[in-house]
Amino acid sequence: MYSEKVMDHFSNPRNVGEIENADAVGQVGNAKCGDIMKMYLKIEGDTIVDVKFKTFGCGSAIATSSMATEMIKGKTIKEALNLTNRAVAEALDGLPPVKMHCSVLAEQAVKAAIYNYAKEKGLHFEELEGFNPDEEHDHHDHGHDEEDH
Amino acid sequence: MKKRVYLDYSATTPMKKEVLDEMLPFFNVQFGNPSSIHCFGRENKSAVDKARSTIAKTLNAGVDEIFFTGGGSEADNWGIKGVANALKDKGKHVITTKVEHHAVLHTCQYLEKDGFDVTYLDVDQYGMIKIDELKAAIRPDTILITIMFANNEIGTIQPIKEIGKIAKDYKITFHTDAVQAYGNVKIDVKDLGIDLMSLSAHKIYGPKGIGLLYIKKGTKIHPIIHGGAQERRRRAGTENVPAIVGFGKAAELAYENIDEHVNQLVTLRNRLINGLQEKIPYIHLNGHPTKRLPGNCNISIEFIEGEALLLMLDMVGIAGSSGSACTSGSLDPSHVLMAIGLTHEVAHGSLRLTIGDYTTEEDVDYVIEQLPPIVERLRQMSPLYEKVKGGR
Amino acid sequence: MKKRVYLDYSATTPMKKEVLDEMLPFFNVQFGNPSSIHCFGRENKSAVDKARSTIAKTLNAGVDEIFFTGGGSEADNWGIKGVANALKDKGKHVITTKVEHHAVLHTCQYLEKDGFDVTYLDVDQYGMIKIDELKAAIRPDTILITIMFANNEIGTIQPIKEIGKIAKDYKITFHTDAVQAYGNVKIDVKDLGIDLMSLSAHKIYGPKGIGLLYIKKGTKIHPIIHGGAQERRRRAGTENVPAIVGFGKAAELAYENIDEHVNQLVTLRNRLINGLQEKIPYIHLNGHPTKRLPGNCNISIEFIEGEALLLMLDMVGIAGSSGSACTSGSLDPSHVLMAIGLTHEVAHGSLRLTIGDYTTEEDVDYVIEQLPPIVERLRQMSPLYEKVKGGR
Ligand SMILES: Cc1ncc(COP(=O)(O)O)c(C=O)c1O
Ligand SMILES: Cc1ncc(COP(=O)(O)O)c(C=O)c1O
Ligand code: FES
Ligand code: FES
Repeated sequence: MYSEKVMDHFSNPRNVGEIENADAVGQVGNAKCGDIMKMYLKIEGDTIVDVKFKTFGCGSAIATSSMATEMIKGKTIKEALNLTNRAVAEALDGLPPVKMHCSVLAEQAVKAAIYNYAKEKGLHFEELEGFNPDEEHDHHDHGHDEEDH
Repeated sequence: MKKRVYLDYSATTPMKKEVLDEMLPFFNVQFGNPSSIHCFGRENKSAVDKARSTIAKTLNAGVDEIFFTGGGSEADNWGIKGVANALKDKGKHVITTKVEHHAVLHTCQYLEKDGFDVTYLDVDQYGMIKIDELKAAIRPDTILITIMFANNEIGTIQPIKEIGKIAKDYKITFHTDAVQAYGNVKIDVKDLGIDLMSLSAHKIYGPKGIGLLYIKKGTKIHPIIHGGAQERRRRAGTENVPAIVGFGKAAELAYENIDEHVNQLVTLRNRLINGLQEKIPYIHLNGHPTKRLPGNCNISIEFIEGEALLLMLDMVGIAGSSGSACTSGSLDPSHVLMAIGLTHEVAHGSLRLTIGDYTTEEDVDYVIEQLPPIVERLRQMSPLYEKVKGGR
Repeated sequence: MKKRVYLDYSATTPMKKEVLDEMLPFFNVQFGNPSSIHCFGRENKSAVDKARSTIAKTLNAGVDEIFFTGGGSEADNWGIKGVANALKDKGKHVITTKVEHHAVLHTCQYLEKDGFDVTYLDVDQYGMIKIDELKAAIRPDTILITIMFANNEIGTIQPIKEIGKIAKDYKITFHTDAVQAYGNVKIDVKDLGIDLMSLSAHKIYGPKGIGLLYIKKGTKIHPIIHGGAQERRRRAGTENVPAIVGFGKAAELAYENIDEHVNQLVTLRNRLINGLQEKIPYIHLNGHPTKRLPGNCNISIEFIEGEALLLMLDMVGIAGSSGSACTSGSLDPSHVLMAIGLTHEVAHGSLRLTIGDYTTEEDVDYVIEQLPPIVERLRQMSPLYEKVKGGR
């Protein structure tokens, strides 16, 4: 069902845990399946120097959290904001269609953390325009029923 | 080889060797079509008759009340749609429950689209219907009550005899999905007042792709598979002789020492439940404490998610199942766990381990040893767990 | 042992050894439910996928266009009722023929009770539909054309490609029952313009109780077995893994040397037909002389009755079938033989001998030797025969 990479990140997730005195914390929930992801960032200047996550969710949710943390660690805030769920899924050698929505959690959790950070610091990122951390995201593809429903 | 512990007997069972042995000649030696007049056919007809009579005996049913189908789902669809179509001029109201198997639930939903009215009864925290609510739901146009014998997820056994009595009093046809109960509970259709009952062979160490509908003599029902004159004109299609023979053998084996089978399952299951409850905090058993299937252990493990848990169990060779949305492809957590009042999060963390005839004490102990550290690991990853550790 | 010659391959076939060998591990070793997440399930999912893809290739279909069912009859019922229910708001007219298998015919009759209008096309003396009559039957409210690929009694092969083209021109869904054609005719669903097609494994040396419906992508159709999410939510029920695997193997074997298989069958069949025609007066071949299934020999033997003939053949170990009323339990002679214009008496005396992969020249010669004296004996008993002997 899952690629080897997904299974690797699932069974040995990178960056699990919390950061005490994190500069940014974001938590999002998945409207579709009720799962939850929480992201902690340590930020110096405009660089994300450390990142940790906690996830209540399926194998795919755990693996995408893990991969997303790896992909933004050491990157600038702007780079992190440009991380898409598709990029995370691709880095994992793909996800089953029904599981694509899980990767959305990872993208949203990163955005939510930076959103909170920006609000606190009075910063503005154009990438966050229209982003609402409390909105339950629902617009990504998942496996579709056949035509007859 | 890596240790492999199968604890998903409610999903399907391995076929018993005796069952396979009984089936083998019918694949390529005695392979004729039982409807044929020649000896290749005739000898098969008697094999089918024998299986039918073996099964009928286990149910205290007549041989002419057993109709083979392509599985439990077909039997459920047939029982429900067949009665609905036969009686729609009399009324269009059907009563069922919120905890039925999808084969019943989705069939009822399809009937709704077709102009029928369906009442879905609530259940209590143990998954039991309330007899009063059933009575209150009955209307003059109620034509069918379909309530499962035993639940496939949480194992709860419904008060079938009471339901049968009410159905009889009100002259309403009563169908029950006994796919999980068969082989694990003694069933006397006459005593219980059942008009229609669905069974499936692959849950009792028989072949897949074969089930049956018990139809009490005189019950009004239309076919759903039209065609040839098989099954006394009620279910068309060349008889699946090897599978029918296998079903018969499996039924015989299941009932020849059912008390022993039940005792063994209950003992192992209780060992499992107690062992897990001792070692893991924040878990609780779903389903009824005593009125439950002998092999069923369904526990909610708070703060974690079922699919992740199953994947980790799979890595250590343990096969179970879960009511989590994430495993079902449907994204909604189990309707059964929601119906017994669990929250989304708790329903997510449910684990069903079902014990069967090949389960050993060692298997159970292996699970009791392997599960706690896995749970702990997942809880350490869970944002829900933090609060508890801090708060409580 | 007494000689036994099986010439009823159109009724059912013995399973090939390779097919059984392929199935065996799935009964009790790799027995998991393919919908499960654990390894017992996952390894089965890929076995099912492989079979699906093997079969899809033999049809030039996509893997996502193959949906397994509990047999050919279920596939016919699904194809017809599923489309009728999905399109009933568009129209309620269905076109079929007078020579369909009962699984199609009785399903259409059931639709009629449900308010649909069905046209049953006539056929000519060879059992062929007339394309003009098909065109003339089409109405603005026609939603479905269901015409069989090859007839199970007389072997006639319909002009499927022409029908497919007409259906496409008029934007009408086209279903064909290819249960008898599969394995005996090359079928390219794309080239032939087929939207829906029913197949059954037990006619091609595969297991009983498994069939499939090919559903062209985009075709509107409702399920008829509701429930779990199997077969991409279109056909509920735990997948019959061993049978699916067996179906896949049988399909592979059928198509890997189909030309050879067809040649062998045609040669033996012609030997049989010619041999019988030489030795027995007053007989004639039913069905089309050339556009017919390779293994089909259906002859009418005047002045005698089919059941009596079959019983006598059975005594000398020959298994065949007949269109006689007396064998069917229905007391009406074969609707197919009536449709091609035979009289009641002649239809009664029809004999279907169908040849398959295990038929030998010796078997054929044995029939050519045994049948004439049996026919003569029965004719001597027949009041119809007297007149002929006197008159002609
Ligand atoms: C043309 C045709 N259609 C349908 C069927 C039904 O198939 P099954 O016996 O698998 O239900 C048969 C065989 O019995 C057949 O010959
Ligand atoms: C309670 C119940 N009903 C119906 C079914 C469906 O049976 P089958 O898989 O034979 O179609 C199952 C099992 O899947 C079940 O557990
Ligand atoms: S997070 Fe629930 S399905 Fe992946
Ligand atoms: S004469 Fe007996 S059934 Fe035809």
